[in-house]
Amino acid sequence: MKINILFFAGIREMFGFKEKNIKIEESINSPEKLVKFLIEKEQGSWIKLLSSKDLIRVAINQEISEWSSPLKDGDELAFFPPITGG
Amino acid sequence: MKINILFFAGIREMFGFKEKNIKIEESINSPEKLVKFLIEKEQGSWIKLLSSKDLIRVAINQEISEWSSPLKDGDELAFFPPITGG
Amino acid sequence: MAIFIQKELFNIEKIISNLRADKSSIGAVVSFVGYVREFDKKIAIKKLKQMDIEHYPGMTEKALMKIELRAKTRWNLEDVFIIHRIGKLLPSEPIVAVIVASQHRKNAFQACEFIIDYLKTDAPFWKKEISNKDAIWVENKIEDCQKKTSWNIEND
Amino acid sequence: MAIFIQKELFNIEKIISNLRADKSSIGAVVSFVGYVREFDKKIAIKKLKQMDIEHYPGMTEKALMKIELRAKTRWNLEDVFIIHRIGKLLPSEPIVAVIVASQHRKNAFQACEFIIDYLKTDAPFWKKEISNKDAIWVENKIEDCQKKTSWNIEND
Repeated sequence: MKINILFFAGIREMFGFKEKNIKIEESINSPEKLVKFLIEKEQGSWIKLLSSKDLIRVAINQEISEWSSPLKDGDELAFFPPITGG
Repeated sequence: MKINILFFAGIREMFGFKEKNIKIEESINSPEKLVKFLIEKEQGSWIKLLSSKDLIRVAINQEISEWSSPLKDGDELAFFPPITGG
Repeated sequence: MAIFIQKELFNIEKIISNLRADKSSIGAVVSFVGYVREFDKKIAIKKLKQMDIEHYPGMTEKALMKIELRAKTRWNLEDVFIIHRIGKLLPSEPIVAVIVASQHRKNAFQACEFIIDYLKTDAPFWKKEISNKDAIWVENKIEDCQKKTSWNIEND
Repeated sequence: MAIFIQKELFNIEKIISNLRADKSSIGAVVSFVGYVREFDKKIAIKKLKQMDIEHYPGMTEKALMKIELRAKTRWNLEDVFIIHRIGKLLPSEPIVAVIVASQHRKNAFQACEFIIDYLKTDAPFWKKEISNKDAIWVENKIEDCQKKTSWNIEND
């Protein structure tokens, strides 16, 4: 299935890019599983992302979600630090 | 002693004027005594003023006061309805 | 800190700009503006044509300064600005503005509400509503006294 | 009801005028404006040169609309207007404005504070402070989460 991954603020800077489109197996059906899969495949910033899991927010289709929330084909997945607007 | 009396809003309209300067004896030393003295002397609106005593605010030298508060030479005494600004 | 009693209309944006000039420590500005409403909710057939506002010159300024001072004693504020119109006002025109600047927003919100609550009961202004039916002095609202009392401050 | 995410500065007076056009039932307007502060209180030697604001297009609008809707469900409001700037901001420039119009002031005060409290924790904006010393992403404040929680509403 296709997933569009977005990064914002400090996370974006850590990765060095703001968007990544990937194709994955149907079994990789949560943000946590996806990040673990990418750690095996690419290492790099994905390791840091998972190690700061508690500090990082996850959104699926522009709604705040959990690391264990279900992920399906065509979803937009975003990682970002806590919100500091206003 | 000299007292300058001011009237505002509905009270001013009831009296038909907004200011009255009077000279009174030293013994007439509270708003209530003053109004009772003026009822005897002039009657008219003073009777109405005293009969709605609980609804009417008294200020002496621009500070909210009581009907029994002390009155002294040169004071500015004001009668007005409850405040409705803002 | 400034108090204006005036016939003229006012511009909130300009007031805030003036108040913020040379004060880089201001992080939050909370403003309240009250307006003349055209219709009385209870009597829909009654349409307001004009509102006359009378005040007690001298006492008004003193009362407002006392309210400002109370707010500044209670909350950490950068600046306070009160403006109240007098004379003949038309429907939908602004009557009053209370603008409070502070470093952090909570203080500004609380102080702004406190000031308008106290202004409604302690500053000597009176409104007369001239409608298509009659011309009457507005009566004070019990809820306004309750709002003031809810701040739990003794009258001094 | 309107939400604006923009680079440009804004004018509170104009926003209020637009919001009030053809709404004669509005008796009260409460506005909050938040500004970029030049100095960090804790580190006085650090002087801010610029603030960059990033956001998540699409999600931002959704989050703000959800906050507005919650406020409108909870209080009787005439209108709500939220404006948030993005991009490069200079010290003392405005960042955000929340403007709430209602018939009576208490609703407007509460809803305005509610909206800014929720915006601070739920709308995806991030601030980066560029000072004479460094460039760092602002960390979120525990007190902002507490303010939001104090409204006693479950996240939905």
